[in-house]
Amino acid sequence: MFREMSPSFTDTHASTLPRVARVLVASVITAGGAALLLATLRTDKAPPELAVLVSEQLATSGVENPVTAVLLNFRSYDTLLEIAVLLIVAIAMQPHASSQPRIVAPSTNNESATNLVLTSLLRWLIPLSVLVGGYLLWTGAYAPGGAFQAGAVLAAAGVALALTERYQFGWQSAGAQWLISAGLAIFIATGIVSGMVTGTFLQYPVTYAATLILVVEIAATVSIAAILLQLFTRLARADVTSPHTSGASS
Amino acid sequence: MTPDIIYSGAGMVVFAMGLYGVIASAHILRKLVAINIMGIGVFMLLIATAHHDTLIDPVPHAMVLTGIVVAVAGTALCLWLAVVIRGLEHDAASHPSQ
Amino acid sequence: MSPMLFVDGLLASGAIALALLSLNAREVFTSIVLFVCLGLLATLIWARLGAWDVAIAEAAIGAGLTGALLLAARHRLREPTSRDDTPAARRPHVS
Amino acid sequence: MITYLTVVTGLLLSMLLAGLWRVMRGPTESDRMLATQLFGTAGVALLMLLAVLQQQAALLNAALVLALLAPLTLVAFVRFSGESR
Repeated sequence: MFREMSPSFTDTHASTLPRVARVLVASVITAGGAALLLATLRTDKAPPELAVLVSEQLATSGVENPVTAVLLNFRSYDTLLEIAVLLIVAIAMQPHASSQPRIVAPSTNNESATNLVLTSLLRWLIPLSVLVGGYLLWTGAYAPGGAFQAGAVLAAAGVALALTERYQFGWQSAGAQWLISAGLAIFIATGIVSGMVTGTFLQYPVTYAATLILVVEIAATVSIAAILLQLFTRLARADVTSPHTSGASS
Repeated sequence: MTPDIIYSGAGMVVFAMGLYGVIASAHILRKLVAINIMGIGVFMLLIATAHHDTLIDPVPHAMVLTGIVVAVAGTALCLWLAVVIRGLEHDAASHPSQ
Repeated sequence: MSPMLFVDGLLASGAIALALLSLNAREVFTSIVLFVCLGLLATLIWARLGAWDVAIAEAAIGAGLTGALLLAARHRLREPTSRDDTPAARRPHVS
Repeated sequence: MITYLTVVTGLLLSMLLAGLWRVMRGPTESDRMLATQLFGTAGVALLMLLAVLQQQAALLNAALVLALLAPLTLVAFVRFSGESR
Protein backbone atom coordinates (compact mmCIF):
# COMPACT_ATOMS: atom_id res chain seq x y z
CA MET A 1 0.00 0.00 0.00
CA PHE A 2 2.84 2.35 0.80
CA ARG A 3 4.38 1.78 -2.59
CA GLU A 4 1.47 3.60 -4.16
CA MET A 5 2.13 6.71 -2.16
CA SER A 6 4.35 9.51 -3.28
CA PRO A 7 8.05 9.27 -2.43
CA SER A 8 7.72 12.22 -0.09
CA PHE A 9 6.57 9.88 2.64
CA THR A 10 8.59 6.74 2.01
CA ASP A 11 12.08 6.35 3.37
CA THR A 12 13.41 3.97 0.77
CA HIS A 13 15.92 6.12 -1.05
CA ALA A 14 17.54 9.41 -0.26
CA SER A 15 16.82 11.00 -3.62
CA THR A 16 14.49 10.39 -6.51
CA LEU A 17 16.37 12.61 -8.91
CA PRO A 18 18.24 10.82 -11.69
CA ARG A 19 22.00 10.83 -11.32
CA VAL A 20 22.53 13.30 -14.17
CA ALA A 21 20.20 15.82 -12.60
CA ARG A 22 21.84 15.41 -9.22
CA VAL A 23 25.31 16.02 -10.64
CA LEU A 24 24.00 19.02 -12.55
CA VAL A 25 22.31 20.50 -9.46
CA ALA A 26 25.39 19.83 -7.36
CA SER A 27 27.71 21.52 -9.82
CA VAL A 28 25.46 24.56 -10.22
CA ILE A 29 25.13 24.92 -6.46
CA THR A 30 28.86 24.41 -5.95
CA ALA A 31 29.58 27.19 -8.43
CA GLY A 32 27.00 29.49 -6.88
CA GLY A 33 28.15 28.68 -3.38
CA ALA A 34 31.77 29.32 -4.30
CA ALA A 35 30.78 32.69 -5.75
CA LEU A 36 28.84 33.52 -2.56
CA LEU A 37 31.75 32.41 -0.41
CA LEU A 38 34.20 34.51 -2.39
CA ALA A 39 31.90 37.52 -2.25
CA THR A 40 31.47 37.09 1.49
CA LEU A 41 35.17 36.80 2.16
CA ARG A 42 36.16 39.68 -0.09
CA THR A 43 33.57 42.20 1.03
CA ASP A 44 34.90 44.68 3.52
CA LYS A 45 33.00 44.88 6.71
CA ALA A 46 30.54 47.75 6.93
CA PRO A 47 31.19 50.17 9.78
CA PRO A 48 28.80 49.56 12.67
CA GLU A 49 26.64 52.64 12.10
CA LEU A 50 23.46 51.02 13.35
CA ALA A 51 25.14 49.76 16.50
CA VAL A 52 26.40 53.25 17.29
CA LEU A 53 22.93 54.66 16.63
CA VAL A 54 21.29 52.10 18.90
CA SER A 55 23.72 52.69 21.74
CA GLU A 56 23.21 56.45 21.42
CA GLN A 57 19.42 56.16 21.58
CA LEU A 58 19.29 53.39 24.16
CA ALA A 59 18.52 55.81 26.98
CA THR A 60 15.26 56.86 25.30
CA SER A 61 14.03 53.31 24.68
CA GLY A 62 12.97 52.47 28.23
CA VAL A 63 15.05 49.28 28.46
CA GLU A 64 18.74 48.60 28.86
CA ASN A 65 19.12 45.49 26.74
CA PRO A 66 19.85 46.74 23.19
CA VAL A 67 18.28 43.70 21.50
CA THR A 68 15.03 44.18 23.42
CA ALA A 69 15.15 47.88 22.57
CA VAL A 70 15.51 47.08 18.86
CA LEU A 71 12.81 44.40 18.95
CA LEU A 72 10.16 46.26 20.89
CA ASN A 73 10.89 49.91 20.37
CA PHE A 74 13.10 50.86 17.44
CA ARG A 75 11.91 48.21 15.03
CA SER A 76 8.68 47.16 16.66
CA TYR A 77 6.99 46.85 13.25
CA ASP A 78 9.08 43.72 12.70
CA THR A 79 7.94 42.18 15.94
CA LEU A 80 4.33 43.16 15.33
CA LEU A 81 4.32 41.53 11.91
CA GLU A 82 6.14 38.52 13.26
CA ILE A 83 3.45 37.95 15.87
CA ALA A 84 0.89 38.40 13.08
CA VAL A 85 2.66 35.67 11.08
CA LEU A 86 2.57 33.37 14.10
CA LEU A 87 -1.12 34.09 14.53
CA ILE A 88 -1.77 33.25 10.88
CA VAL A 89 0.02 29.93 11.28
CA ALA A 90 -2.01 29.22 14.41
CA ILE A 91 -5.25 30.02 12.59
CA ALA A 92 -4.24 27.79 9.70
CA MET A 93 -3.77 24.92 12.12
CA GLN A 94 -6.93 25.52 14.12
CA PRO A 95 -8.85 22.38 14.83
CA HIS A 96 -12.43 21.92 13.73
CA ALA A 97 -15.10 23.24 15.96
CA SER A 98 -16.13 21.20 18.93
CA SER A 99 -17.55 21.99 22.31
CA GLN A 100 -14.61 21.61 24.61
CA PRO A 101 -14.91 24.26 27.30
CA ARG A 102 -11.46 24.20 28.88
CA ILE A 103 -7.96 24.65 27.52
CA VAL A 104 -6.38 21.79 29.45
CA ALA A 105 -8.51 18.84 30.40
CA PRO A 106 -7.49 15.50 31.88
CA SER A 107 -7.21 12.89 29.20
CA THR A 108 -9.33 9.78 29.26
CA ASN A 109 -6.25 7.88 28.25
CA ASN A 110 -4.43 7.42 31.55
CA GLU A 111 -2.69 4.22 30.63
CA SER A 112 0.66 5.71 29.74
CA ALA A 113 0.54 8.38 32.43
CA THR A 114 1.70 5.96 35.07
CA ASN A 115 5.26 5.96 33.79
CA LEU A 116 7.15 6.65 37.01
CA VAL A 117 10.39 7.95 35.47
CA LEU A 118 8.63 10.34 33.13
CA THR A 119 6.27 11.61 35.82
CA SER A 120 9.00 12.29 38.36
CA LEU A 121 11.20 13.97 35.75
CA LEU A 122 8.43 16.25 34.57
CA ARG A 123 7.31 17.02 38.13
CA TRP A 124 10.59 18.90 38.46
CA LEU A 125 11.04 20.00 34.89
CA ILE A 126 7.73 21.75 34.26
CA PRO A 127 7.61 24.08 37.29
CA LEU A 128 11.28 24.95 36.79
CA SER A 129 10.66 25.72 33.12
CA VAL A 130 7.77 28.01 34.00
CA LEU A 131 9.95 29.74 36.59
CA VAL A 132 12.80 30.18 34.11
CA GLY A 133 10.34 31.49 31.52
CA GLY A 134 9.11 34.16 33.88
CA TYR A 135 12.66 35.00 34.87
CA LEU A 136 13.74 35.39 31.26
CA LEU A 137 10.75 37.63 30.57
CA TRP A 138 11.55 39.88 33.50
CA THR A 139 15.28 39.98 32.93
CA GLY A 140 14.84 40.86 29.26
CA ALA A 141 14.68 44.55 30.07
CA TYR A 142 18.31 44.81 31.13
CA ALA A 143 20.02 41.55 30.19
CA PRO A 144 19.74 38.98 27.38
CA GLY A 145 16.29 37.43 27.48
CA GLY A 146 12.85 38.65 26.58
CA ALA A 147 9.54 37.70 25.06
CA PHE A 148 10.75 35.21 22.46
CA GLN A 149 12.99 33.28 24.81
CA ALA A 150 10.39 33.25 27.57
CA GLY A 151 7.68 32.18 25.13
CA ALA A 152 9.83 29.38 23.78
CA VAL A 153 10.67 28.08 27.26
CA LEU A 154 7.03 28.21 28.34
CA ALA A 155 5.98 26.43 25.16
CA ALA A 156 8.57 23.76 25.85
CA ALA A 157 7.12 23.29 29.31
CA GLY A 158 3.73 22.83 27.68
CA VAL A 159 5.21 20.35 25.21
CA ALA A 160 6.54 18.36 28.16
CA LEU A 161 3.06 18.41 29.66
CA ALA A 162 1.55 17.27 26.37
CA LEU A 163 4.07 14.44 26.07
CA THR A 164 2.73 12.80 29.21
CA GLU A 165 -0.53 12.22 27.31
CA ARG A 166 -2.24 12.83 30.61
CA TYR A 167 -3.88 16.03 29.42
CA GLN A 168 -5.61 17.14 26.29
CA PHE A 169 -5.70 20.65 24.95
CA GLY A 170 -8.93 22.18 23.72
CA TRP A 171 -7.58 24.84 21.39
CA GLN A 172 -10.99 25.78 20.06
CA SER A 173 -12.19 26.93 23.47
CA ALA A 174 -12.74 30.62 24.05
CA GLY A 175 -9.92 30.92 26.57
CA ALA A 176 -7.42 29.47 24.15
CA GLN A 177 -8.54 31.85 21.42
CA TRP A 178 -7.93 34.73 23.77
CA LEU A 179 -4.49 33.46 24.71
CA ILE A 180 -3.50 33.05 21.08
CA SER A 181 -4.67 36.44 19.91
CA ALA A 182 -3.85 38.51 23.01
CA GLY A 183 -0.31 39.29 21.86
CA LEU A 184 -1.28 40.84 18.54
CA ALA A 185 -4.35 42.59 19.98
CA ILE A 186 -2.48 44.23 22.85
CA PHE A 187 0.45 45.10 20.60
CA ILE A 188 -1.84 46.89 18.14
CA ALA A 189 -3.78 48.57 20.95
CA THR A 190 -0.54 49.83 22.48
CA GLY A 191 0.57 51.08 19.10
CA ILE A 192 -2.67 52.98 18.56
CA VAL A 193 -2.70 54.49 22.05
CA SER A 194 0.92 55.57 21.86
CA GLY A 195 0.27 56.83 18.34
CA MET A 196 -2.53 59.06 19.62
CA VAL A 197 -0.11 60.56 22.15
CA THR A 198 2.98 60.99 20.01
CA GLY A 199 1.44 61.18 16.55
CA THR A 200 3.21 58.18 15.06
CA PHE A 201 1.95 54.60 15.19
CA LEU A 202 4.02 52.50 17.64
CA GLN A 203 6.15 55.46 18.73
CA TYR A 204 6.18 55.21 22.50
CA PRO A 205 6.39 58.33 24.65
CA VAL A 206 9.76 58.23 26.38
CA THR A 207 8.44 58.47 29.92
CA TYR A 208 6.06 55.52 29.56
CA ALA A 209 8.21 53.43 27.24
CA ALA A 210 9.37 50.99 29.92
CA THR A 211 5.82 50.24 31.09
CA LEU A 212 4.44 49.91 27.58
CA ILE A 213 7.26 47.59 26.54
CA LEU A 214 6.66 45.41 29.57
CA VAL A 215 2.92 45.17 28.82
CA VAL A 216 3.55 44.28 25.17
CA GLU A 217 6.23 41.82 26.17
CA ILE A 218 4.02 39.95 28.62
CA ALA A 219 1.21 39.68 26.08
CA ALA A 220 3.63 38.58 23.36
CA THR A 221 5.15 35.95 25.63
CA VAL A 222 1.76 34.44 26.43
CA SER A 223 0.74 34.38 22.78
CA ILE A 224 4.02 32.99 21.49
CA ALA A 225 3.96 30.23 24.10
CA ALA A 226 0.33 29.37 23.35
CA ILE A 227 0.86 29.36 19.58
CA LEU A 228 4.00 27.23 19.66
CA LEU A 229 2.30 24.81 22.03
CA GLN A 230 -0.73 24.64 19.78
CA LEU A 231 1.46 23.84 16.79
CA PHE A 232 3.04 20.96 18.68
CA THR A 233 -0.16 19.50 20.10
CA ARG A 234 -1.84 19.65 16.71
CA LEU A 235 1.07 17.79 15.21
CA ALA A 236 1.31 15.24 18.02
CA ARG A 237 -2.47 14.91 18.23
CA ALA A 238 -2.61 15.71 21.94
CA ASP A 239 -5.52 18.08 21.40
CA VAL A 240 -9.22 17.49 21.58
CA THR A 241 -10.71 17.22 18.13
CA SER A 242 -13.60 14.83 18.14
CA PRO A 243 -15.03 12.25 20.52
CA HIS A 244 -13.35 9.40 18.64
CA THR A 245 -9.78 10.54 19.00
CA SER A 246 -9.43 10.47 22.75
CA GLY A 247 -7.47 7.36 23.57
CA ALA A 248 -6.81 6.57 19.94
CA SER A 249 -3.18 7.59 20.13
CA SER A 250 -1.98 5.01 22.60
CA MET B 1 41.84 35.76 10.21
CA THR B 2 39.16 37.06 12.53
CA PRO B 3 36.31 34.89 13.79
CA ASP B 4 33.65 36.63 11.74
CA ILE B 5 35.39 35.68 8.49
CA ILE B 6 35.51 32.04 9.55
CA TYR B 7 31.87 31.99 10.52
CA SER B 8 30.54 33.88 7.51
CA GLY B 9 32.40 31.48 5.24
CA ALA B 10 31.06 28.50 7.14
CA GLY B 11 27.57 29.99 6.99
CA MET B 12 27.71 30.26 3.22
CA VAL B 13 28.94 26.67 2.89
CA VAL B 14 26.15 25.43 5.17
CA PHE B 15 23.61 27.44 3.15
CA ALA B 16 24.77 25.94 -0.16
CA MET B 17 24.64 22.41 1.24
CA GLY B 18 21.15 22.99 2.58
CA LEU B 19 20.04 24.26 -0.83
CA TYR B 20 21.32 21.10 -2.47
CA GLY B 21 19.50 19.06 0.14
CA VAL B 22 16.19 20.80 -0.53
CA ILE B 23 16.43 20.09 -4.24
CA ALA B 24 17.87 16.60 -4.17
CA SER B 25 16.21 14.82 -1.27
CA ALA B 26 12.92 13.01 -1.67
CA HIS B 27 11.47 12.58 1.79
CA ILE B 28 9.52 15.56 3.08
CA LEU B 29 11.21 15.50 6.49
CA ARG B 30 14.60 15.57 4.81
CA LYS B 31 13.52 18.56 2.75
CA LEU B 32 12.36 20.42 5.86
CA VAL B 33 15.57 19.61 7.73
CA ALA B 34 17.46 20.93 4.71
CA ILE B 35 15.45 24.16 4.71
CA ASN B 36 16.22 24.62 8.39
CA ILE B 37 19.91 24.00 7.69
CA MET B 38 19.77 26.74 5.04
CA GLY B 39 18.27 28.99 7.70
CA ILE B 40 21.09 28.23 10.11
CA GLY B 41 23.58 29.18 7.40
CA VAL B 42 21.89 32.51 6.81
CA PHE B 43 21.67 33.24 10.54
CA MET B 44 25.36 32.42 10.89
CA LEU B 45 26.24 34.95 8.21
CA LEU B 46 24.03 37.63 9.80
CA ILE B 47 25.45 37.14 13.28
CA ALA B 48 29.00 37.05 12.00
CA THR B 49 28.29 40.38 10.28
CA ALA B 50 27.07 41.81 13.58
CA HIS B 51 30.30 40.86 15.36
CA HIS B 52 32.70 43.79 15.52
CA ASP B 53 35.84 43.99 17.59
CA THR B 54 34.72 46.64 20.02
CA LEU B 55 30.94 46.62 19.98
CA ILE B 56 28.19 44.26 18.87
CA ASP B 57 25.42 45.28 16.50
CA PRO B 58 22.02 44.40 18.04
CA VAL B 59 19.95 44.91 14.87
CA PRO B 60 20.96 41.65 13.11
CA HIS B 61 20.50 39.87 16.41
CA ALA B 62 16.90 41.07 16.59
CA MET B 63 16.35 39.96 12.98
CA VAL B 64 17.76 36.51 13.67
CA LEU B 65 15.66 36.19 16.80
CA THR B 66 12.52 36.91 14.79
CA GLY B 67 13.74 34.58 12.08
CA ILE B 68 14.24 31.64 14.43
CA VAL B 69 10.71 31.86 15.81
CA VAL B 70 9.15 32.29 12.37
CA ALA B 71 11.23 29.38 11.04
CA VAL B 72 9.97 27.03 13.72
CA ALA B 73 6.37 28.11 13.10
CA GLY B 74 6.75 27.61 9.36
CA THR B 75 8.34 24.22 9.90
CA ALA B 76 5.46 23.17 12.12
CA LEU B 77 2.92 24.29 9.48
CA CYS B 78 4.75 22.37 6.75
CA LEU B 79 4.95 19.23 8.89
CA TRP B 80 1.26 19.41 9.64
CA LEU B 81 0.40 19.88 5.95
CA ALA B 82 2.55 16.87 5.15
CA VAL B 83 0.67 14.79 7.72
CA VAL B 84 -2.68 15.92 6.32
CA ILE B 85 -1.65 15.23 2.71
CA ARG B 86 -0.36 11.81 3.63
CA GLY B 87 -3.71 11.05 5.23
CA LEU B 88 -5.51 12.10 2.04
CA GLU B 89 -3.20 9.99 -0.13
CA HIS B 90 -3.64 7.03 2.13
CA ASP B 91 -7.39 7.44 1.98
CA ALA B 92 -7.35 7.65 -1.79
CA ALA B 93 -5.19 4.55 -2.00
CA SER B 94 -7.29 2.44 0.34
CA HIS B 95 -10.70 3.60 -0.95
CA PRO B 96 -10.20 4.01 -4.69
CA SER B 97 -13.96 4.04 -5.35
CA GLN B 98 -14.50 7.36 -3.63
CA MET C 1 44.50 34.13 20.76
CA SER C 2 45.61 30.98 19.06
CA PRO C 3 43.59 28.51 21.23
CA MET C 4 40.46 30.56 20.59
CA LEU C 5 41.16 30.36 16.87
CA PHE C 6 41.30 26.59 17.27
CA VAL C 7 37.90 26.68 19.00
CA ASP C 8 36.53 28.82 16.17
CA GLY C 9 37.83 26.43 13.56
CA LEU C 10 36.41 23.46 15.43
CA LEU C 11 32.97 25.09 15.78
CA ALA C 12 32.79 26.14 12.13
CA SER C 13 34.05 22.85 10.73
CA GLY C 14 31.79 20.98 13.13
CA ALA C 15 28.78 22.91 11.84
CA ILE C 16 29.72 22.12 8.24
CA ALA C 17 30.34 18.47 9.06
CA LEU C 18 27.02 18.14 10.90
CA ALA C 19 25.11 19.76 8.04
CA LEU C 20 26.79 17.45 5.54
CA LEU C 21 26.17 14.31 7.59
CA SER C 22 22.58 15.31 8.31
CA LEU C 23 21.83 15.80 4.62
CA ASN C 24 23.52 12.54 3.65
CA ALA C 25 22.23 10.35 6.46
CA ARG C 26 20.88 7.00 5.36
CA GLU C 27 17.76 7.14 7.53
CA VAL C 28 15.46 10.04 8.22
CA PHE C 29 15.83 9.50 11.94
CA THR C 30 19.59 9.96 11.79
CA SER C 31 19.04 13.10 9.77
CA ILE C 32 16.73 14.51 12.46
CA VAL C 33 19.12 13.61 15.29
CA LEU C 34 22.04 15.24 13.49
CA PHE C 35 19.95 18.34 12.89
CA VAL C 36 19.20 18.60 16.62
CA CYS C 37 22.96 18.33 17.24
CA LEU C 38 23.54 21.07 14.68
CA GLY C 39 21.10 23.26 16.60
CA LEU C 40 23.11 22.70 19.77
CA LEU C 41 26.33 23.56 17.98
CA ALA C 42 24.64 26.68 16.58
CA THR C 43 23.84 27.70 20.17
CA LEU C 44 27.55 27.52 20.96
CA ILE C 45 28.39 29.54 17.85
CA TRP C 46 25.92 32.29 18.75
CA ALA C 47 27.37 32.35 22.27
CA ARG C 48 30.87 32.61 20.86
CA LEU C 49 29.91 35.49 18.55
CA GLY C 50 28.34 37.55 21.33
CA ALA C 51 24.71 36.97 20.33
CA TRP C 52 23.55 36.06 23.80
CA ASP C 53 19.85 36.68 23.22
CA VAL C 54 19.92 34.49 20.14
CA ALA C 55 21.82 31.80 22.03
CA ILE C 56 19.08 31.56 24.65
CA ALA C 57 16.35 31.41 22.02
CA GLU C 58 18.20 28.80 20.00
CA ALA C 59 18.83 26.74 23.15
CA ALA C 60 15.10 26.70 23.83
CA ILE C 61 13.86 26.17 20.28
CA GLY C 62 16.68 24.19 18.72
CA ALA C 63 17.13 21.82 21.64
CA GLY C 64 13.55 21.46 22.77
CA LEU C 65 10.90 22.35 20.24
CA THR C 66 12.27 21.51 16.81
CA GLY C 67 13.38 18.03 17.79
CA ALA C 68 10.02 17.27 19.38
CA LEU C 69 8.17 18.62 16.31
CA LEU C 70 10.21 16.60 13.84
CA LEU C 71 9.94 13.42 15.89
CA ALA C 72 6.18 13.86 16.25
CA ALA C 73 5.81 14.38 12.50
CA ARG C 74 7.96 11.35 11.76
CA HIS C 75 5.79 9.27 14.06
CA ARG C 76 2.61 10.38 12.35
CA LEU C 77 3.99 9.97 8.85
CA ARG C 78 4.94 6.38 9.69
CA GLU C 79 1.78 5.18 11.28
CA PRO C 80 -0.29 2.91 9.06
CA THR C 81 -3.68 4.65 9.11
CA SER C 82 -5.02 8.12 9.35
CA ARG C 83 -7.76 8.09 11.89
CA ASP C 84 -8.16 11.57 13.20
CA ASP C 85 -9.28 15.01 12.22
CA THR C 86 -7.59 15.19 8.86
CA PRO C 87 -10.25 16.01 6.28
CA ALA C 88 -9.94 12.53 4.83
CA ALA C 89 -11.12 10.96 8.02
CA ARG C 90 -14.13 13.23 8.08
CA ARG C 91 -15.46 11.97 4.82
CA PRO C 92 -18.57 9.93 5.40
CA HIS C 93 -17.26 6.60 4.21
CA VAL C 94 -18.69 3.63 6.01
CA SER C 95 -16.23 0.86 6.65
CA MET D 1 43.91 31.29 33.23
CA ILE D 2 42.17 32.48 30.08
CA THR D 3 44.44 30.35 27.93
CA TYR D 4 43.82 27.38 30.17
CA LEU D 5 40.05 27.79 29.93
CA THR D 6 40.26 28.20 26.18
CA VAL D 7 42.26 25.02 25.86
CA VAL D 8 39.68 23.24 28.03
CA THR D 9 36.95 24.59 25.74
CA GLY D 10 38.77 23.25 22.70
CA LEU D 11 39.25 19.85 24.30
CA LEU D 12 35.62 19.63 25.36
CA LEU D 13 34.55 20.58 21.86
CA SER D 14 36.72 17.84 20.40
CA MET D 15 35.12 15.34 22.75
CA LEU D 16 31.70 16.59 21.68
CA LEU D 17 32.48 16.11 18.03
CA ALA D 18 33.91 12.68 18.80
CA GLY D 19 30.40 11.80 19.99
CA LEU D 20 29.32 12.19 16.36
CA TRP D 21 30.82 8.80 15.74
CA ARG D 22 28.15 7.21 17.89
CA VAL D 23 25.41 9.12 16.10
CA MET D 24 26.61 7.89 12.74
CA ARG D 25 27.50 4.39 13.83
CA GLY D 26 24.99 3.60 16.59
CA PRO D 27 23.22 0.43 15.67
CA THR D 28 19.89 1.34 17.28
CA GLU D 29 17.95 4.58 17.33
CA SER D 30 18.42 4.78 21.11
CA ASP D 31 22.19 4.97 20.67
CA ARG D 32 21.86 7.91 18.33
CA MET D 33 19.42 9.64 20.66
CA LEU D 34 21.69 9.23 23.68
CA ALA D 35 24.51 10.78 21.71
CA THR D 36 22.41 13.94 21.37
CA GLN D 37 22.01 13.93 25.14
CA LEU D 38 25.80 13.85 25.34
CA PHE D 39 25.77 16.88 23.06
CA GLY D 40 23.35 18.59 25.42
CA THR D 41 25.40 17.91 28.54
CA ALA D 42 28.68 18.94 26.95
CA GLY D 43 26.91 21.96 25.48
CA VAL D 44 25.92 23.11 28.97
CA ALA D 45 29.53 22.81 30.11
CA LEU D 46 30.77 24.67 27.03
CA LEU D 47 28.25 27.47 27.49
CA MET D 48 29.41 27.92 31.09
CA LEU D 49 33.03 28.00 29.97
CA LEU D 50 32.16 30.60 27.33
CA ALA D 51 30.32 32.59 30.00
CA VAL D 52 33.53 32.77 32.04
CA LEU D 53 35.71 33.43 29.02
CA GLN D 54 33.56 36.31 27.75
CA GLN D 55 32.60 37.49 31.23
CA GLN D 56 28.94 37.45 30.30
CA ALA D 57 26.72 36.10 33.05
CA ALA D 58 23.74 35.89 30.68
CA LEU D 59 25.28 32.85 29.05
CA LEU D 60 24.61 31.04 32.31
CA ASN D 61 20.93 31.59 31.52
CA ALA D 62 21.46 29.97 28.15
CA ALA D 63 23.16 27.04 29.89
CA LEU D 64 20.22 26.83 32.29
CA VAL D 65 17.69 26.77 29.45
CA LEU D 66 19.71 24.15 27.59
CA ALA D 67 20.00 21.95 30.67
CA LEU D 68 16.25 22.21 31.23
CA LEU D 69 15.13 21.54 27.69
CA ALA D 70 17.68 19.09 26.31
CA PRO D 71 15.81 16.11 27.84
CA LEU D 72 12.68 17.17 25.96
CA THR D 73 13.88 15.63 22.70
CA LEU D 74 14.64 12.42 24.56
CA VAL D 75 11.16 12.35 26.10
CA ALA D 76 9.64 12.97 22.68
CA PHE D 77 11.73 10.17 21.23
CA VAL D 78 10.62 7.70 23.90
CA ARG D 79 7.01 8.75 23.44
CA PHE D 80 7.03 8.51 19.68
CA SER D 81 9.22 5.48 19.14
CA GLY D 82 7.30 2.38 18.30
CA GLU D 83 9.26 0.01 20.51
CA SER D 84 8.12 1.43 23.83
CA ARG D 85 4.46 0.91 23.18
